[in-house]
Amino acid sequence: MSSLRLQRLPSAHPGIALAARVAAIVIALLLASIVLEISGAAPLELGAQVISATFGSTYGIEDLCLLLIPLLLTGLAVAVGQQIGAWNIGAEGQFYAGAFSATAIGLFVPGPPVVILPLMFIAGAAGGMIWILVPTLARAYAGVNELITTLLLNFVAALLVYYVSTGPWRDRVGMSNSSTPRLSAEIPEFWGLVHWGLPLGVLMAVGFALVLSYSKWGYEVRLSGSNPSAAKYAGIPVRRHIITVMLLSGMVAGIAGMFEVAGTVHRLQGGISNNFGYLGIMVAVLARNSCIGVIFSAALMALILNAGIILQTQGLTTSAVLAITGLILFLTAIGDELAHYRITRIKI
Amino acid sequence: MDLLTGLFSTAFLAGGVLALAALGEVLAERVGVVNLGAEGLMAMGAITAIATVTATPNPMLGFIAALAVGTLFGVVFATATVWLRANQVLCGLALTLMGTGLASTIGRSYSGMPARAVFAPIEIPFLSQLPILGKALFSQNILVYLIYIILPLALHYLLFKTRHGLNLRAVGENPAAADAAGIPVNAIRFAYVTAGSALAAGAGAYLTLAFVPSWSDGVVAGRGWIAVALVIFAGYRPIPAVLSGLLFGLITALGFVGQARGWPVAPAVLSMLPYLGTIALIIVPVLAWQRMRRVMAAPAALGEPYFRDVR
Amino acid sequence: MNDILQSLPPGTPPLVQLKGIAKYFPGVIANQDVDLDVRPGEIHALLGENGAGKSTLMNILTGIYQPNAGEIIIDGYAKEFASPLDAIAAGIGMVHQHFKLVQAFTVAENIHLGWDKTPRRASAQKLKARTAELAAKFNLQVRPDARISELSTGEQQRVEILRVLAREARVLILDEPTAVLTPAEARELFKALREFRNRGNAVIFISHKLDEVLEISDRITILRGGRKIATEQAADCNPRSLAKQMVGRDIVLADMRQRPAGAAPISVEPVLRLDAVSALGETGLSALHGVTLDVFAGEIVGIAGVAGNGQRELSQVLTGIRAPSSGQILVDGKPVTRANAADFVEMGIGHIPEDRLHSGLAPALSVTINAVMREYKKPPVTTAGLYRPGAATTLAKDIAEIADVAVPDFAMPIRNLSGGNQQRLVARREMRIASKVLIAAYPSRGLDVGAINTMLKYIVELRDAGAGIVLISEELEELLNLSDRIAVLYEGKIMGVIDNDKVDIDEIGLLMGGRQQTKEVA
Amino acid sequence: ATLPAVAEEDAVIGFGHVGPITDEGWTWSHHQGLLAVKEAFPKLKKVIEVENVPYSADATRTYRQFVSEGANMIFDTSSTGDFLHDVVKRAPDVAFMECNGHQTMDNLGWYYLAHWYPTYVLGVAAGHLSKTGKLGYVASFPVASVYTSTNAFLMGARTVNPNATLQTIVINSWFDPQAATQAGTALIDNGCDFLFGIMDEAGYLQVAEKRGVWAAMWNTDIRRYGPNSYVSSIIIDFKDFYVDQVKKRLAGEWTPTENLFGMGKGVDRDAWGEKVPADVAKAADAVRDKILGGWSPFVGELKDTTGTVRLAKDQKMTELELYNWDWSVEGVSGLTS
Ligand SMILES: Nc1ncnc2c1ncn2[C@@H]1O[C@H](COP(=O)(O)OP(=O)(O)OP(=O)(O)O)[C@@H](O)[C@H]1O
Ligand SMILES: Nc1ncnc2c1ncn2[C@@H]1O[C@H](COP(=O)(O)OP(=O)(O)OP(=O)(O)O)[C@@H](O)[C@H]1O
Ligand SMILES: [Mg+2]
Ligand SMILES: [Mg+2]
Repeated sequence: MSSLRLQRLPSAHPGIALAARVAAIVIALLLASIVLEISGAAPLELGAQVISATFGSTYGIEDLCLLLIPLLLTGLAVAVGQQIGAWNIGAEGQFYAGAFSATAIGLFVPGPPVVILPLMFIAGAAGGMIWILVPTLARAYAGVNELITTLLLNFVAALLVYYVSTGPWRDRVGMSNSSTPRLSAEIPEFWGLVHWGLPLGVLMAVGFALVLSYSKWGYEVRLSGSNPSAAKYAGIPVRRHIITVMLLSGMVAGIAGMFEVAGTVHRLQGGISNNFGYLGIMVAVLARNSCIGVIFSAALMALILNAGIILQTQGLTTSAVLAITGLILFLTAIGDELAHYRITRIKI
Repeated sequence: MDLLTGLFSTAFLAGGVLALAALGEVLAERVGVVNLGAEGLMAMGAITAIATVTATPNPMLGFIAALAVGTLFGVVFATATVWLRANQVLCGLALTLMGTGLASTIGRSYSGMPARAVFAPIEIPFLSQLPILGKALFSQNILVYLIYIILPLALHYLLFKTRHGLNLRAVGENPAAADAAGIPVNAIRFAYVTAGSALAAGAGAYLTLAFVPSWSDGVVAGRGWIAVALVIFAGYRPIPAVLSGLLFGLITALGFVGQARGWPVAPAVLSMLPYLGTIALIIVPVLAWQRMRRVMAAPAALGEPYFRDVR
Repeated sequence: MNDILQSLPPGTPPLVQLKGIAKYFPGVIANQDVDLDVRPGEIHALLGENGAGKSTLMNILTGIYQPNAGEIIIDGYAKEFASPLDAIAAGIGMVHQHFKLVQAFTVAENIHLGWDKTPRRASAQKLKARTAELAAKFNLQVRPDARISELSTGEQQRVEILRVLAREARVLILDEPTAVLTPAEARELFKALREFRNRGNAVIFISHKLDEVLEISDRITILRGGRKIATEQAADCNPRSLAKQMVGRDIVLADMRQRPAGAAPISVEPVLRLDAVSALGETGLSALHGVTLDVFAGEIVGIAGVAGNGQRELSQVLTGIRAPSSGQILVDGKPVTRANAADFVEMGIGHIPEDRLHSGLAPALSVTINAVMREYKKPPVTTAGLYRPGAATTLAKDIAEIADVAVPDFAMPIRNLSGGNQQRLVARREMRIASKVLIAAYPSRGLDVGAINTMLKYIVELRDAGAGIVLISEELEELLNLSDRIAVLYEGKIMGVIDNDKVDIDEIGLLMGGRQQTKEVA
Repeated sequence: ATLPAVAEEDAVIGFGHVGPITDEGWTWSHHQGLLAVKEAFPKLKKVIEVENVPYSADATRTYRQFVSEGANMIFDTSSTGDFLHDVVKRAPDVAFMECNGHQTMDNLGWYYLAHWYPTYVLGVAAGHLSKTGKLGYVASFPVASVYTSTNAFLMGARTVNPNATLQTIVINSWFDPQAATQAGTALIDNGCDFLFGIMDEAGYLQVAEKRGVWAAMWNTDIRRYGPNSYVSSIIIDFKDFYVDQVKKRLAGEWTPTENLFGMGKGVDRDAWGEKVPADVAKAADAVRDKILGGWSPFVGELKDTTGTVRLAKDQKMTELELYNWDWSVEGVSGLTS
């Protein structure tokens, strides 16, 4: 006699993991389709529309790439923090801070773009680091949970950016709606509207992945993140690594903000983060904190978000699109876990 | 109304949203599950309450209906995270999207109507005559009493003074140990995550039945996230959770009072006050007293799914 | 056979019967075709090498694991244990090898966890009083309102035992309970176990201490490689025969004190010296008071004492993990200032920590990462600033091989290895770098006879090669067998240092209990 | 430049909104305009409507999608600035109209409403109704429309009660009913007995009703939230404008224009609240009639909050100056600190 049993493997087979993810998305879309069908929309047509609008036009692919840049970087920021076990929920705030500091340079430092852009980059990176500094020190020296401090600072950053862009830095010439004047230094574009932030972002993700797997420092960070007591036992300066890694995490999010303001939006304004910081959490979780994986999960997220926008122009409400996005992610989470199981045949 | 009374009375009213949602989150996190879906649950609760009182103008019914819908969503979330052990962070964020999206989809037919029934204030004799707090706390609606007095005391008792509370805290601290001691880990997680979700939805109902008595798209406006943050601030304890909701409400109200009184501080800075204040209040005590680190510590197994077969 | 067993009416079914149990983990057969019967009124020992599948089998019996095949029969009725709750309801209680305690809770709270006798209204006061009562009843010393995280491993185990005894199970499973008990405590425990058995209950006893097993048990079942080898009457066995059945070949126990020719002599100057060192413990209270201790090259200094008397802090101070609050550490006569654990490693000081899972390993990380923890900075693992995962795995394979640990996959989390195998890996890893001094805290804890023998042999070899060894242990026999000198630690103070050839067991016992040394021993 | 005519059955018209069409306010009003367009041109191939277009690069994505869908004319009902202009530049054969915009291009015009006139009328009513002379204002951000609105309101009130003051609370959000409610409460606690604001929801009206003070609103008639407190609203109406614009586009006559609707032509006060005394309504309406007759109240001398004269005596503010007002008149507090 034999029977079947489920067995959980410590890590999912990549093929099965991919299949589970695809299945989750298909099921979610199927569920959504049923609801749409009932409410009188034509889901198949909508689907075809999304695909043709995304991949059938330069616009679609441009949009995808432009969405990918910030998602990739905020996802990377969260994933980097996770290497040492820190939850950087504050990528949103660091994104703002990076955009803010880069804008300060762009608005007030005169000079040619070749000088200004690197300065803006440094300022953006520094802005992100400054924004995570207090949570970092509080975590490293007092063990204060970084989740709450980074989260709360998001709101502060958003208010700060709203304040300067409707107040002291507002555009007095163009009189545009609550934003700063247009920045003259722009990250050059290499294809349509897609700017050099994309290859740079990918490069950063690859760089982090390499450093983490192929350096002493990466080894120490992994050990510190997994078991701080063991790291202390091994003589690893846990506190120093916590500080470095969290600052790097903030830096990456800050750079995301700089890219957005200097490459895509060109003005500082309230709401510039567009929730990229929070979406970055999902990107990192979907990538299971792998720096390379972030590239792919950010692409998936960009696809979902872009599809959402297309669906809205097809008459689906924002709220319905939001709910469907949630459903997809929810089932993806379940699929990711179920992919760890294997059915084994057992003799009794 | 004098300044302090006004300040406290809005603080109690506004903080109630956070306090109730935070209590729900305390329950979930105490058994080891992070529920980042609070924002979505609150939206669902808010719309359910409005839909219910539109059909039957009875606020209590609206509140109960919201609890029921919260329970339903809680069951879905808990099934995924507890039984299927899917990633809690991802499921929570997804729940927020689903809840918010669904609520505003349903809400389209309820926009632009004032709530047909709301919780009216109940004056408590004698107590409501006390200076400052009397008017602020003891002439409020029944939910305020529930949120600030009954629930925190009851939950505190449950968590820290009973056998059941001991067991459920053990589930959040070390599920393997709890399991070996014969505590049904996943059943307890499931129950409390669901109950916590119900309370979060209840917070939404409070919002539309007692605080801003009408539905509008986006009415929750990020308070779910604050509630999650406050739980950490409160060291995962019910009474501090409620107090921190109140404190947050108070600092927010202070910001508005500051503007109303024309304090020479930029409004943006006053709006930042609650967030900056909370951060300061988290860091300073821990720096001052090492002991606070242990007191504030998160349940050790927070966020980790429990597998029996994996050691 | 004991009286109870004989007095049972014929046909009484075994209390517990396991039939054809199999349990597979990814890549590992932990149990296969295991049959076991445990009768009322017997103490049944379960023996086997590290990784033989003892804990797994017991975890199946307690409902923690689901078997892949086989039956559990209790009192003659087939049962399915879907969860520990079912097993507890069937009267089965277990003290786990990896303690199942809530670190953040107090002893009293842990004792009352998940227990239906716990009063519904359980105030801290009430639980504390009840715990004190239980401790007195079973004669196990515990501090009811101490937090588990503040306790030594030995103290934690006492809590586990007390918890199970209190629960009045009919079948008591003890997975290596005496590994961390003092001899006196072990004696108390045995007394309690015999009484327990005499009331018609059964005990399943897992231990690697063969003498103990022979002393306490009625029957013995031996596992090897997940399969049952034999069940024997204890009266028919002796340590040698048991060891042979476990390992499958004869084990020759070496005499460790003998110094071979050519062994490094004991140095004149100490290589490591603590000079009036005091240190604070985890709770911020003082844990070591003015400890002065010399470690010479080529000698083994034993540290005797009941766990929880400052051993953890002593080993941490000796290895640079914990900074002394006052006093000095001297290595080769030079004071060490502002050093951390990495510097101690540089200086050739290795450390086998007492709680390997908590502080010696990162359980969730791979075997490779854990194995190279001491050498990841050096070639071949890191060359030209580049960490080479391939070289790391090669090194990990080397260490696993000399440690005699079979690892199915070096990328799997190390927590999937059996407790004994983890200990072996840690020990070998540390010995590789301990060219000057090795601090070994309870190194043989949890190891099987064969492994202990090998481990101690390696320690002796290290000594002969000229390293100084600090051996912290509660096993007086082990200390006497190995040490050149024995220091007794009590409440953070060294009560006395005794040369091994002048040892008086009773005196050590008195010192361990806090009595001052009466005469100065040279 | 004009764009070539399009047949009605081939035409695609797009609307992008900042909020949900159910907001009973700003977006709802634009949606009414869309419905009017559909009614006037029943044969249109398609009318695209997207809600909640964020003020971010997502706006660019949305409007680009409109273009991909073949839109001939696009209304951005809440200025998204550059995000829209990026698309405008790359779609030269599509007509764009930006509400609250400031810039015109070959294929981009803008429109907005001169809300300061009815606001001034409401201010007059407030001057009569307020006993304390303390007026409260719930604001989103200190942007031009808020400066204009607060200034016009207080100027109206001061014609009745020269000592009237206006206290503003900025809630730093375009939409947060909870904060608006708290802000309203704080204003009343501080002695204000007439609330006004620029929010899209009824938060502070409900507070006013509860606390028994007056309130005036924006965008639509929402007196049902506070029948006793309701004074009036700034009512906006885009129906005629949208129909006219679409008609021009279809006929090939559309040109990028700048449009500021005056009193009675798209913006007005709502019918007076039930509890507003007849004489107050009459007094305020007298001022309204004057404005309808071409009179402007926005004439110097005007001082700012520091007492500096910003507009010389008898000098008249132009419509564009009013549109872009960025300082507070004496008596308004809370916007510039
Ligand atoms: N068990 C733990 N769990 C989580 N974080 C920890 C843990 N242990 C240490 N940390 C983190 O590491 C930080 C540093 O810890 P600790 O002060 O013990 O390190 P250290 O390297 O010994 O510091 P110092 O160099 O000052 O002695 C802590 O503040 C905390 O954030
Ligand atoms: N959860 C698990 N996942 C994977 N492998 C496991 C797991 N638990 C046990 N194993 C493997 O099963 C085998 C038996 O382990 P078990 O812990 O039962 O041994 P043991 O006889 O108790 O050894 P020891 O004397 O060292 O405690 C080992 O090879 C171990 O690595
Ligand atoms: Mg660009
Ligand atoms: Mg074992």
